[in-house]
Amino acid sequence: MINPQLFQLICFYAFATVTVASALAVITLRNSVHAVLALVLTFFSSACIWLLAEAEFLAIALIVVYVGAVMVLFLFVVMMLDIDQEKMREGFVKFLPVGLIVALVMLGEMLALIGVRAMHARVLGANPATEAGLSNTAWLGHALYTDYLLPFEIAALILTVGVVAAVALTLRHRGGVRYQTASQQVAVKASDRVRIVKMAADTNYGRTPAPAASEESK
Amino acid sequence: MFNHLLSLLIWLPVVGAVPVLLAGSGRPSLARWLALAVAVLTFAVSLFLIPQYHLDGAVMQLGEDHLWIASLGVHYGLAVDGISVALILLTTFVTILVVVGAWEVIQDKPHQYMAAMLVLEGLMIGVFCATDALLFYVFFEAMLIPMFILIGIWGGPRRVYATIKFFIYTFLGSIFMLIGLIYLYQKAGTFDLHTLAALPLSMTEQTWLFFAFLLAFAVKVPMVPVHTWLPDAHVEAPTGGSVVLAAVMLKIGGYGFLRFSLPITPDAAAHFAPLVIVLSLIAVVYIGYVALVQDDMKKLVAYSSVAHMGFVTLGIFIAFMLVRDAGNLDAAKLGMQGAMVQMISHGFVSGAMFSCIGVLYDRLHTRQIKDYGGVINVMPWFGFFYVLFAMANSGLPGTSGFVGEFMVVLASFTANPWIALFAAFTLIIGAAYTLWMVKRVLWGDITNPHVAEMKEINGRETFVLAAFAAAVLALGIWPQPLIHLMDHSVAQLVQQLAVHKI
Amino acid sequence: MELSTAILLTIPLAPLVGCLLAGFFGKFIGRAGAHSVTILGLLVACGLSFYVLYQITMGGAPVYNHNLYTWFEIGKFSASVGFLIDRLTAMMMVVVTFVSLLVHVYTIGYMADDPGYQRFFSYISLFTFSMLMLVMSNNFMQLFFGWEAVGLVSYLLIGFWYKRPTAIFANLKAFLVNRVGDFGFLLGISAVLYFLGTLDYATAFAGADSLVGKTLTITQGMHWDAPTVICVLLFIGAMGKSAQVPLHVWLPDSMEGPTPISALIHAATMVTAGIFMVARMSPLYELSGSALSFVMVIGATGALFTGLIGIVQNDIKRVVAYSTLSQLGYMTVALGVSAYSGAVYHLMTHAFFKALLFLGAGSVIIAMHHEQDMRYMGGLRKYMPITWITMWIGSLALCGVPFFSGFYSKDAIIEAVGESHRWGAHYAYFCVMAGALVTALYTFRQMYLTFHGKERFTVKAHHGHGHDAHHDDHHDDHGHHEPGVLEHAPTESPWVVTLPLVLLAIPSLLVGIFTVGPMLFGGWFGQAIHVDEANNVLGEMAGDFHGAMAMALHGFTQLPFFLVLTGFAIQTYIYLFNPALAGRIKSALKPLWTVLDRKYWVDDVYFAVFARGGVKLGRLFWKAGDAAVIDGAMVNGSASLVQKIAAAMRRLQSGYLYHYAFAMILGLILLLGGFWLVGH
Amino acid sequence: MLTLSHYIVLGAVLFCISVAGLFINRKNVIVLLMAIELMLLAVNMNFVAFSRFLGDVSGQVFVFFILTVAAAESAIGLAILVLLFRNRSTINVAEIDSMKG
Repeated sequence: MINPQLFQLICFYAFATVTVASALAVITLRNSVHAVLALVLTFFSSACIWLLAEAEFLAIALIVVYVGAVMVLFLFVVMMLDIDQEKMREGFVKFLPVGLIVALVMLGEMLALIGVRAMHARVLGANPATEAGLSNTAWLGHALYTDYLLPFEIAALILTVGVVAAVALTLRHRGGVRYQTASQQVAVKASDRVRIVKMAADTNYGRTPAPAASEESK
Repeated sequence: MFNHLLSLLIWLPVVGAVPVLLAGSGRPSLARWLALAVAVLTFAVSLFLIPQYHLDGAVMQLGEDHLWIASLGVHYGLAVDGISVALILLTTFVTILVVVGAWEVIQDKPHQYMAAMLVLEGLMIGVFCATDALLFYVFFEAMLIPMFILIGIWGGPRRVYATIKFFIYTFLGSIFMLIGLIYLYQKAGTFDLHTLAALPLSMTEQTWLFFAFLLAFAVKVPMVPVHTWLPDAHVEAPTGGSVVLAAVMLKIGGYGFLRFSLPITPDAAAHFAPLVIVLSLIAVVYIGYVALVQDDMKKLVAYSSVAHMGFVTLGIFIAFMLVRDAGNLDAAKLGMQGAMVQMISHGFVSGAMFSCIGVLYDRLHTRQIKDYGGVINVMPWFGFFYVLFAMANSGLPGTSGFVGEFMVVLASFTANPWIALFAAFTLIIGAAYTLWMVKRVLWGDITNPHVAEMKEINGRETFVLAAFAAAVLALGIWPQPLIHLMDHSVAQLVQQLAVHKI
Repeated sequence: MELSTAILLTIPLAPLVGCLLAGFFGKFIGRAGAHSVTILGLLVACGLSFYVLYQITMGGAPVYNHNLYTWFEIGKFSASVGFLIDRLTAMMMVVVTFVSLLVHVYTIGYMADDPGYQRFFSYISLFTFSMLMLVMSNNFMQLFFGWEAVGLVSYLLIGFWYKRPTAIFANLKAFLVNRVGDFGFLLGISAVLYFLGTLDYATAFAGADSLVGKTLTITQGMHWDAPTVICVLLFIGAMGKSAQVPLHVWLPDSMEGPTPISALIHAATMVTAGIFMVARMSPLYELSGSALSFVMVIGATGALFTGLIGIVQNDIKRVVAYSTLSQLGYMTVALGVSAYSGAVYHLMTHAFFKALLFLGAGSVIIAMHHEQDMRYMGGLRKYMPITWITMWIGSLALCGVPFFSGFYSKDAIIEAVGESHRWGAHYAYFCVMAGALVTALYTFRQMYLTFHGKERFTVKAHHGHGHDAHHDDHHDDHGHHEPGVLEHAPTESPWVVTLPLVLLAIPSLLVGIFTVGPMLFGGWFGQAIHVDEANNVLGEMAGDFHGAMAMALHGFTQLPFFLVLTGFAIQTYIYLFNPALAGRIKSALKPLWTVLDRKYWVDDVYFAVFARGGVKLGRLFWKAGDAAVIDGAMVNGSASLVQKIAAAMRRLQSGYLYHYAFAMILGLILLLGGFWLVGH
Repeated sequence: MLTLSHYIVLGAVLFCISVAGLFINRKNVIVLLMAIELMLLAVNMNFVAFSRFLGDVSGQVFVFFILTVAAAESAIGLAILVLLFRNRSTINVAEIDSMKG
């Protein structure tokens, strides 16, 4: 029987390796579609790591919301747009060293700050949700609908605004499209259509041209 | 009604501006009559201040106090003393004349012009009433907006430059005041001026605060060397804007010194009084010379305003020297009263001068002195008023222009004869620039054929100028009522000068 | 009997009412209405003034000193409007209202055709009001009010013919030069308030003794004697108003105004305000010998050197103007030797005979159709006998010929100067003595050139249109027509002109004989004038005074009379018997003549230094100070600095997304590095 | 033994990868957007770890909000991208510099 803790560790390293590798793939793959797919993989493996941390709700949400909705959106866009892949790759090699140096420097700094050596000092404790006798989802939901109700509502609003904005941005009015406006059709009056012109009867027919003739022709 | 007299005074014109605005551009004459009605009503209400203000009672009267912004402890606190009463009356009086003066002159969007003028009136009255520093600040800043609009829309060709200069100049100064107020709030936990006046402050604190306030009010007065916005603003402003600017807005600088610098930082003010006095004397002499060579009438009068306001700051700060160095309270009161009378008087005289120039401008559409000459030949009645106001501007006894200068010179001689010497120089230089202008504009034979076609002033213009003339003469012949009105307040201010706060 | 306030109030207000009616309703009441109403006002004022004089001298009325209302009251300082009526005031009131009344009458004739008729009457009534306020004042504030108000009217009247460039130049000049004096005057008043704590005459004079020993610290270690400071400052005011050297330059130019006001303001009354003021302040002046010496030297210089200029003038009014300057010098000298009564007495006699001379000159000018150049006159005596005779009376009075009023005052002054031991008295004595000769020279020259000798003008053949044409343009462009050519022969002026001449000739001739005893030597002024025992030169002279007749007879044996005689002889010879000699003398003494003709270049220097210099200085301040330093460097400079910085900053904004990202990441790295460093 | 540092180091690595991605794919907006998603993931990783470590629910609540906002952000971002492409026929960042000062 494998020690559960060791198993966790093995799982963690495995998923972490996949995550890092797929993340690297995201930024290096030539084809954007492939890059998006790599990102999906990154999210999947991250979700698994979160499961290891017993954040089940978020892990599932990440997959459902992110992978299911957002990444699909990305895929749509990438496939829809006719992108010159080669042109996009310009400067890839040129900036690779810079990018690497910056990334490594930053990583070094971060690791230094985290203090890798003190790694074993901070063990993850017992799951607070379990201690409270709740599932992770209930635990989170409880907080969300009590203390964080207002931010939660605002988040909902932001999403709505996001949807509206996205639609508004991409909506296109085409010229030359014929369509009916029902309200105008209903509101029309007789006087808008027909004009009745009063004119004198032409008594001296044939001698002088009728003065109202020009009026009539209008 | 009398419980909320001050609120009524502030908000009546502001609210009254709404129907004026709604009257719309389509019905300009309705807008004009409405504006006049509001202005006259405000003036009538302000007249109630005279019986309501008890000369022997407490210094600050007719108080109102409501919590405004609870989290900052800001109050909507209003009260007036004798000086405020005088300045409020000046404001309401001048506003009527400005509304009448703009009657047919402003053809472009008259309803907006009148509304801006009324809003400006209310805000200026607010400045004179506020007893809460933040409320004062709000009115002080809000006042800029209608003025900005007045100059920016109805101004002359360089109005954009002038408005921006005017706005940034004033704003720069008042920002420092705001910082000072915030510091005081940190220290005292309130913006109430009465509490701030009693707050003990170290010399270093006082010095910083003093300069913060000095910058704000020196720009407003304006004092040398932060005066250059005034000539530009005046030249570009419409006549009514110039009149209000010179007659009332500049006074807010002097008033600010009394309400802030003097009670809150008395020791620093006393220490730096010589600096302000020197700047005031520079204003009198240097600006006098600058005014002498102006080609533009409005610029000339604007510079003369700077010189005359020098007497206001001189009178206020000479009081420090007299109280602290000589212990001469009566002479200090004389100087301070002189400064106050000079403020009121300058309100009338400069307002009248700008109205006169407006009359000329409406006829010839130029303000260049060289375009005129021999105006008296065609406009004798106008000439009468013009000479009268010019004489008042050069401080002729019997006109209001003399009273303040006389008292300030008397007081400053007591402090130091040299100060009086430079101050009295205004007798010569003031007469030189004013009368030289009169000579070139009014006297002489007509050289410009357009001058020959100028029409004598009509009834409306005569009314405006005659009202100013009556005020100028009344104040010059018998200043005692005004002095009596402010006596109690000035005495109390002078008492405060003597108190050390360190 | 106590004088009633109502009467005293009526005296200045009557002319003021006349002024307002004539000024504001001039069109409505018409010409006749204007002069009627103003003359009526003056009649009331003059009559009441005589009544007041009678009451105060004969009627035993006590000195009136009451305030009417408080002008301001601040702590212990206050200023009021009130009247102080003593003998000095009463005498001045009579002189002012009397001369003013006559000038009003005279004006009816002189200004008959002027379009500004009503305005003119309004102005001179306003002047009378202001002058009365000045002399009746009981405090320094009101004195200053009157002081400046008469200056204002003088300004308006000099520039009465506002189309003339010279007139509007002269009135500005007059006002500004006066303002220089007022500058000192105001400081003097300040000094009074500082040292004595009051602006009220009575209180100030009562406390005057406390001034002794007080000093004013000018700079560290430099202390000036308080009475001297006060007196010199006040006298600077008098120098402006009474046209003393070096502030005399405005008076000759003021002759641009119509002749009646030259007589009233610039000879008889306003210019003597300074003399009156110093006499009024005698309790203060008596405290400072140095100030009196200063007064004396200034006066003496004016008495001689301005008189000299009078000799070379050709304009009839200018001769009289320089004579006025010279006579004002005499009065000032008298003040300087503490002979205040002498000064005021000369003020009075001078008011009569100088007004007479001016009005006479005006009469000549009317006759000559507004030609003022004496070179185009001559032989006028047969055309205008009344003017001629009255002018002679005035001239003899001016020269100080015994029995004429001028003799008593002038001779007393010369003698008083001789008696004085004040510092500079010798110089002053020389000046006034030489001045007597100079007076004779210019006076007789003027008389001969005007009334005697050959006619130097020609009369055009009379055309039908002539009369009306000349009336229309007579003053506006009189310079345009040919000099010395008249439309028709000169005639005597109408009665409104000659009546005042006669009425003035009578006091010029007689006032001295009757009043010299009490006024000069009898202590007539009483408490109004205060003289220290040690300085009382007139008191010393009083011992030798044995009546007016005796004094006049004695005068025939004195040096001044011989000097006048010499002057008379010289001018008679030159202008009656040998007219060509004048030209030869002029060319022989060319440099001297030039000096006098250019008025010692004082005007030119003032104009160059103060007027042009002031404008240059102003332009420098404006361009260099306001425009360049404050606006250019500070205001717009800071704006353009911000603009420059912003222009540099905008280059950072490349617009490329990755540059911004790079900047953010760089910032992040730095931040992390910072944390890391802090952690260690 | 799974420790806090495991997660944090993983977050740091993911973050640095995305930073490198920003650099080397500086022209492709889509990849840039994806790199930003990666960054957010790294941040979320930290939040989850700390929430678990400290036993505080706030961290996970925050992740929830970040997910929400990120979803909205990418929706709008992609909309802009589409618009950009429609108007300019390119998504090359090097050609987009209308914000240049």
